[in-house]
Amino acid sequence: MGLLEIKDLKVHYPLKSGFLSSKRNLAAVDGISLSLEEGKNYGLVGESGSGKSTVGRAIVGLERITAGQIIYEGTDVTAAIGKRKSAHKRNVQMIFQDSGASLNPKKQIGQIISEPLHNFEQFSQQEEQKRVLELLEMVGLPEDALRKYPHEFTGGQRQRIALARAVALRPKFVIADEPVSVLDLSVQAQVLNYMKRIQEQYKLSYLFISHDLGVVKQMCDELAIMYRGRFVEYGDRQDIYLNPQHIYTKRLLSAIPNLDPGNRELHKRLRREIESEYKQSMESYLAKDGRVGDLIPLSKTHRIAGKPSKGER
Amino acid sequence: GNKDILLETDGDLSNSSAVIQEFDTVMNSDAPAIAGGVLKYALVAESSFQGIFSPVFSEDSYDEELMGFSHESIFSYDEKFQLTQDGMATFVRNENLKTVSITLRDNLKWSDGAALTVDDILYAYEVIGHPDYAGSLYGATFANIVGMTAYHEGTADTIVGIEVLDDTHLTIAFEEWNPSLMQAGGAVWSQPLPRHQLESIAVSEMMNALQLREQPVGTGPFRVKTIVPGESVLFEANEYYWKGKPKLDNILVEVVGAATVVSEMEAGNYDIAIMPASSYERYKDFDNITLLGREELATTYIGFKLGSQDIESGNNNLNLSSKMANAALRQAMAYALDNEFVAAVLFDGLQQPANAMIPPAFEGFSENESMGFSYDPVKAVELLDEAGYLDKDGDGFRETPDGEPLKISFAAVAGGDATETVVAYYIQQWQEIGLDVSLATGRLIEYQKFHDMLASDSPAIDVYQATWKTGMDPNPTEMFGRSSSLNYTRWTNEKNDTLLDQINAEATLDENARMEIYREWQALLFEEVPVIPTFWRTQIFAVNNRVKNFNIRYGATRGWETIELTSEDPIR
Amino acid sequence: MGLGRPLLEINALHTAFRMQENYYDAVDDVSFSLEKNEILAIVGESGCGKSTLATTIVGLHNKANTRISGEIIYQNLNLIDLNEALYNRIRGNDIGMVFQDPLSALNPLMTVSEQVEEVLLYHSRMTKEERALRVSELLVQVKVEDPEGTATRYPHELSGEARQRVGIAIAVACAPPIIIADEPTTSLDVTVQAQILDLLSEVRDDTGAGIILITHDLGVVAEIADRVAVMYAGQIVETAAVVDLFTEPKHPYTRSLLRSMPQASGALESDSGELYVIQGDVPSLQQLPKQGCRFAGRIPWIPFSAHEQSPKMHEISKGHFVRCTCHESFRFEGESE
Amino acid sequence: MLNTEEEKKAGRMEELKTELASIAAGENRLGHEVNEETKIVVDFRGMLREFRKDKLAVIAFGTLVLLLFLVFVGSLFFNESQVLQIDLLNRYASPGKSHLLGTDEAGRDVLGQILLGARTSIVAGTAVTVLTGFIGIGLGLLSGYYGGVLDVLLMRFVDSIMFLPASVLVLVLVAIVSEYNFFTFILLMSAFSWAGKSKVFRNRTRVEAKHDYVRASRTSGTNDLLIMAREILPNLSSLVIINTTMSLARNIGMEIGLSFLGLGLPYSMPSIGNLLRYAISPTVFENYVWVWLPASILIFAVLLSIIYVGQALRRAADAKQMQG
Amino acid sequence: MWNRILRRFFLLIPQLLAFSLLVFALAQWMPGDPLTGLIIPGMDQSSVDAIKASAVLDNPWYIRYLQWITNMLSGDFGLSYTYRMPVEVLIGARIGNTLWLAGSSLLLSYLIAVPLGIYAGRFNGSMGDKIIRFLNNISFALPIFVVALLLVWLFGFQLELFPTRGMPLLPETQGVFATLWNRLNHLALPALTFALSASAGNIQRLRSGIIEAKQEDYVLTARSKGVPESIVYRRHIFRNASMPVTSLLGYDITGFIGSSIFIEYIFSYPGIGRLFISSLDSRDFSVIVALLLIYGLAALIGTVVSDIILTIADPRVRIR
Ligand SMILES: Nc1ncnc2c1ncn2[C@@H]1O[C@H](COP(=O)(O)OP(=O)(O)OP(=O)(O)O)[C@@H](O)[C@H]1O
Ligand SMILES: Nc1ncnc2c1ncn2[C@@H]1O[C@H](COP(=O)(O)OP(=O)(O)OP(=O)(O)O)[C@@H](O)[C@H]1O
Ligand SMILES: [Mg+2]
Ligand SMILES: [Mg+2]
Ligand code: NI
Repeated sequence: MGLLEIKDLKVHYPLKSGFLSSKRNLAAVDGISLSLEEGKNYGLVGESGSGKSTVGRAIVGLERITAGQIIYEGTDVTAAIGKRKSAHKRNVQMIFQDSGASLNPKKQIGQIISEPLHNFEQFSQQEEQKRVLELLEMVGLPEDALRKYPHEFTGGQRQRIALARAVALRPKFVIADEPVSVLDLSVQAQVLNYMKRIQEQYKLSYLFISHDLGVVKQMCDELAIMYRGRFVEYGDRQDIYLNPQHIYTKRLLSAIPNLDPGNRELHKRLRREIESEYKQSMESYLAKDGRVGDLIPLSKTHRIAGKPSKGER
Repeated sequence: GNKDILLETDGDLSNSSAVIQEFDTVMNSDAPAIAGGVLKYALVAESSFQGIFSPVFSEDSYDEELMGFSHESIFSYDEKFQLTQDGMATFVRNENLKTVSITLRDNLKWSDGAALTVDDILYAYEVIGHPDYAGSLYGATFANIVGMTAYHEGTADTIVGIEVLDDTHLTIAFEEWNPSLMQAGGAVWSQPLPRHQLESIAVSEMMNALQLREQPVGTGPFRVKTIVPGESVLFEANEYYWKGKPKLDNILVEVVGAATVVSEMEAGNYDIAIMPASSYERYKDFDNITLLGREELATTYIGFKLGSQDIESGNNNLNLSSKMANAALRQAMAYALDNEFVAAVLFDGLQQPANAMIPPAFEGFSENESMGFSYDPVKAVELLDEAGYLDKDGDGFRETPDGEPLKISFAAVAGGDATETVVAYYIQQWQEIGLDVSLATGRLIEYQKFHDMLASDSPAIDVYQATWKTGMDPNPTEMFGRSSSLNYTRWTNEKNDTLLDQINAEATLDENARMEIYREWQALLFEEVPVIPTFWRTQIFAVNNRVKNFNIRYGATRGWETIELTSEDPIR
Repeated sequence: MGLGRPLLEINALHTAFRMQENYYDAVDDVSFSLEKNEILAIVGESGCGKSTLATTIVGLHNKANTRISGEIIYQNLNLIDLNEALYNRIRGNDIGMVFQDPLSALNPLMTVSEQVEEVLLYHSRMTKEERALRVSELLVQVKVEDPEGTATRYPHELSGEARQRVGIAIAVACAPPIIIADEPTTSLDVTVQAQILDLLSEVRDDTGAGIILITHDLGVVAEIADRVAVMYAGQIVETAAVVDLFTEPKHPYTRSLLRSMPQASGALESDSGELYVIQGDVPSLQQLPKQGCRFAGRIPWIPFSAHEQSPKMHEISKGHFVRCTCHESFRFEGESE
Repeated sequence: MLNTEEEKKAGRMEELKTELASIAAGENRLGHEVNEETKIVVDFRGMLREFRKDKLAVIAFGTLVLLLFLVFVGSLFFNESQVLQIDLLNRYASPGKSHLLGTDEAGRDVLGQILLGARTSIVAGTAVTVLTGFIGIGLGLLSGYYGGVLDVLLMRFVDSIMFLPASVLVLVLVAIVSEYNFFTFILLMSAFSWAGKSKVFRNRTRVEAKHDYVRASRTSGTNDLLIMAREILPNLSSLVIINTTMSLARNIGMEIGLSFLGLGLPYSMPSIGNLLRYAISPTVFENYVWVWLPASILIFAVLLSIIYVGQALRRAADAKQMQG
Repeated sequence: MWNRILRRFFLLIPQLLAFSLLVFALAQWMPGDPLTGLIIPGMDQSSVDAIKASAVLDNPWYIRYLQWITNMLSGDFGLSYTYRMPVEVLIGARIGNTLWLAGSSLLLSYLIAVPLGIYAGRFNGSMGDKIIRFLNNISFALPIFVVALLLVWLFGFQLELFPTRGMPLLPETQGVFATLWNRLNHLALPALTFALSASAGNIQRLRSGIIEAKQEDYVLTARSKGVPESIVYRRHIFRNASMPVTSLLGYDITGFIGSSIFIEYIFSYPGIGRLFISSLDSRDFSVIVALLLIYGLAALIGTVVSDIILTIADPRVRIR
């Protein structure tokens, strides 16, 4: 039993339909289940538009859930998820992709970080101030940042501020939606380091959403590969990186550039092979309606969708 | 020529000894005329004209101005507005039989080419007398025709008093013989109605009929060619005109606001316009135009709403408890107005303060120095104080003798010459004697609306300013008769009834006797003050110097058909 | 073209933008050359002047508020001195350009075929039919799905991948000897990125064009480039053949970059500890030090004397150039000699 | 008279922009979310700083303040009945000692009419701006923030108002309203122009609400109204300022326009529109310049400086554009 | 595309319905009753009764609405109270003039706005741009009637170039050319008035559209293709920048309605705007109602036209 249990979550968006044509839905998330335990990090990988962010947003209650359940510490919070203040809300926080957009440009850093404290805690002025400074220090920002506005910081610093806000309430769970994808390499490393440190300090878990497999590998214990709103493969790091089973996963991994220019040709050939296999056999991994099948366990940690790969063990 | 004598002050009030100035009534030129041409006539008005081209139905003075081009009376008349024998028709009066026999000239034609016969004259009577007739002409004068009442009430199909002898001869028999029968525009109806055009239309529909608006058929020198209702009319020469085809090809009439007409005349955009007196200073010296002037057959007055019309009987009922019922109040309001000052300052003396209702063009009818109100605020205040109109609550305005607040609503037609200023000034002067007068509806009222409000005795109006156009017959019965719907004041009075009867009686055929009765009647008005006569006006015509043969003399026998132009474009 | 002369040679190029009455060099003393049939990668972090360099070569800067000096030699011509009309003959015909965001780089009101055709319109004498033929050829060449359908579509109807392929089709329409691709894959998924990179190298193989590939992703460099130039704060700090750079990076900046990169491929460390972080921030254009080594501030533990006064490029082995002398004494903190 | 039209156009433009943006975003398979749309951040204080640098803007602002001071203080020296006092001996008196700016057709003091009239126009224009601002911005925020059925319904309603020929309807309403006074007048003038505004703000709010800082606030447990007021509205502040200044200019103009047509406030009140109507007469236009020219100049100067201030604010906002 | 256009037309139906209901409601609210105009003061009681009996006033509102709307649809707008004639005749005599005015005004306003807007956008920051913007601000700040008065004074009375009022009826004898000349001559000042004050908005929109479009990536793409600068402007920048202006074209029609009232009033131009004002003055409600319907229809058509133009011009909207 995990800390946070997601059961058959579906999020459908209504599509604007043409004149006289029937109403259609876009299944951004189409039935996924996840069980998240305390202290572990999870990764959510997939191509653009596969529904990763939607999953994250649904969990923190930012999307209307079409079907499915979200169970927090054994209680079903699906209905209450839109509510403003609940234990779930308090303990599940989120970091967004673009720090430029996720920090209100019209507010000072102090105000931004203290916002959740304001809403959930009955702190006095001093207590709040103290906590904010503590948080700032934790993400390595000087005290005078308090009175500054977001645009006075660089991207990396802003993302750290966002991190500070997310952990202000000492949540058990932080959903990080591509927290470093717009950052430069060197800055990205810095933010990732802070995230790790904070995790150790607060004993929290991340759900790390990314399309950068390198970053996910760096950060996560278990990861899910998403395709068209469904999971195609689920496993721990070992399973996914060293023993990928689903052709989609394999293709994804093979597409990652290799930092070894000497073996470039080899890598390329390998990739070509997988690509052609993908073209041939991807169909067969899917149900008739093009939907990804349900996850089938391969091992204790490893699960794959639909047809098991040919080398079934 | 015939010169009218008018007063003009030189603007200096202390020296109110009037400078006498004469206006020409005829304009002529020796320059050779061009063939045909288009004359541009500015119809000076703030609102649009209504556009009913039929003397039988029209109620709008602008329409009358327009019908001057397209409709001609079958009779001509002289300077004293007495009918003469050189029009389309001649007439013979038989005092004994109380009949008038009318003879049309031969071969007269309507403007559409159809023959004009006495039947069309009969038709006019039939329509006016018809029970469904929606115009405002039917009244005592028409009822005076033998058999008319029966016809009007629907008990007879024909008017027995009118007898058609043949196409050109007709005789009308009257119940009473009265002086109006000799008066132009008087009791003998002089405008035929084209039966061939209107016969198919029910009388009740006729007033709204498009025929009268878009393709009116008339007897005048010009006929309507195109029309934008309310805005402009293009006339063309009527080749069937009895005196022969007019010299001009077209006359274009457009509505021009009083504010712009001066500049338009200066710029030579129009040939003829009746100018606003209030800006005389501006245009009197333009050298591309000639100014002609004549006394208008109208009196501006202030009327008091004193009662209402009973819809059933059509009789006017005096309401003795109405707001304005107290004659002292009315007199005070009259004495509060300084019309002499207004005339001098605002109208350059082109309007003269009126001391009676009959305009001075009718010589001898209102020459009585003792009559008329002159500015006397002290007297006004005295009158009010005596009558018990006192300011008891100290708000600066007087209350009624019963202590009720007295709020008087004053209404006036929008668009006259400097009306806004005059009205505002009147209100100010009344306020100075402590009367709380304000503008009914908050602003000046558009012509049609104004007349409807008066006709329906709208409670929004207590006092109003209007103009009485006498026409060529000064007979006031229509304005003041007990049963006249046009008696907007709804004032009735026994003595008035008697006097009006006398005016309409045979006995007054003698001119001196008539004048005497008129004077007596006007003296009654002065006492009772149902109305305060305010101004007699002078009509100033500005005429571009390219116009030849223009003539505004009353009783002139030559009209629009003789006018010519001396150049293609107006002189700037 | 003289024998041995490179396809494109850039010498001491400066591009300065005017900001509040002052000019600031966004590209500062950049020199490199591009050979035929070569993919030269230019890497660097955001804001280091990569795009400015690219647009300078193509001559897209507004003369009113930029100042350009130096040489861009192509076919014995210094492009900087060309007037607009002449430059227009070069652009599209001799230099093709691929942009980063394929959506905004395509005119939303024109169909794909119109936009591809436009290049041909100004650089060839083809008839209308020939051009139409060439457009469909090109679309096949860049491997868009359903080339005929795509031709009549508008950009917003295409997937990101197809858009970028169209962008490449525009760039290669006249088979230019030089192609400049400014981060052509940054906005795409990795799987798509791999294919676009494949397409680019195919284009190179087919036409023998020299490609300048601008990117901030060292992975991409390793995948495709022949030679690399690393840029930092408007300057090139290191150039080398791609293998040399990855095996023997010299400049402290290059080394730091490589070190701070989380790797997806390769072994799984049991507990992937902390990543390397370069201290401090990239200075903004207006804050750039006028003198001295621009990277000095970010490796403060290296003595000031290790840097050059005005850093020059030094050839340390054949074809391997490094700016400044600090690389000689550079060690990571805590790293033993 | 064109104020509703301009508001409409602004509303439609915004709507179009969002539509196009959503088309781009809907099909956009870029790695990033909808909040890719470049976010223009305007720091209000920075804007002020920028504004202060703009010489023209400072002059315009100074002029505006001066004119307002003149109008409001100047009008204290006059009262209505005194200004409307008719003096036939002084008709069209040229400017002089007793009447600083001369008199009109009825000898009424022009200066007093201008000051009182301008005061009325400015007060009415401001009242309308404030009223439509509250309604338009409020509804826009609600609609854009909540979206869904509320949004659909509200926007349908707004659409159906925007389709109306507002200027004509206002004239008709002015003519038939029985109780015609300052308040009904303001209500009527406001009746339609809030719609375009709410459209502008609805679309901007929608863009703004898609930004992650709003989501962040929601995950931080801040309530919706607070998010609208404290998070979104400040981010629209420059738009509010610019939109409001432009509306203000148009509303003042509209009040004058109505009284010019003789459909403005009741007759007994001095009004600029009435003075300007005299100028229809070429005679007055040319010979009695003082009747209409000072009034025109005053109102022109007021409107022009409002417009300049508005534009300078917009420029300042643009200059301070920063990628968040 | 057709889908969208069709849908737009379907949308028109409820809009028209709603608008007609609104006008009907206003018509009910207006003082007087549907008989105004039919009953003439001084008419005797029996005929009044007869008329009243013929028009059933006691029906529920929807029946009356149906009756009313069928009348309106069949072109029977009732009788004018001022003129005592069918409203459609009154309007018919004037609407041509207003259409001429609308056509020439809108045309002129685009003739002014497009080149100036393009110039100011292309050379933004130049002296010419500054001048254009300055003039633009002036035209924003000057109420339309002041513009009209100034034009009348300058062109009408100082330079005496154009007539300042009306639209005279000309005898046919003068020929087609003279008739047309007469028309254009009298249209000049009114149309210029509208154009001067309406083009300001379009100039500004076009200018900022161009400045915005100039910075778009696809312009860089076009330049990198070697497309000559003038063509870059024509094909890429201008087309994109004109999108807002084109798509708001219909709103210019609505804008024209408002302005035309002032213009026709000042220039005594015999169109429906002047009729509208004089009807408001005289509270001639049957005319007002008819004109409201016409104006509403024009405004609706304006928005439909806008949407259709946009649909045709912009593939992003066309193809969803
Ligand atoms: N508010 C919305 N309305 C309609 N569709 C939406 C909405 N948000 C997302 N979508 C669609 O849902 C699908 C999944 O979107 P989501 O943002 O979850 O993908 P993602 O995996 O996070 O992609 P990315 O890597 O680009 O962030 C996409 O096709 C997207 O277009
Ligand atoms: N038109 C311009 N005016 C002023 N400064 C500019 C302009 N274009 C770019 N800059 C500045 O020049 C520097 C280099 O920008 P450039 O776009 O070339 O960087 P880049 O390496 O391409 O970055 P990225 O990876 O973000 O695309 C940046 O600091 C940028 O702010
Ligand atoms: Mg996402
Ligand atoms: Mg770049
Ligand atoms: Ni160095």
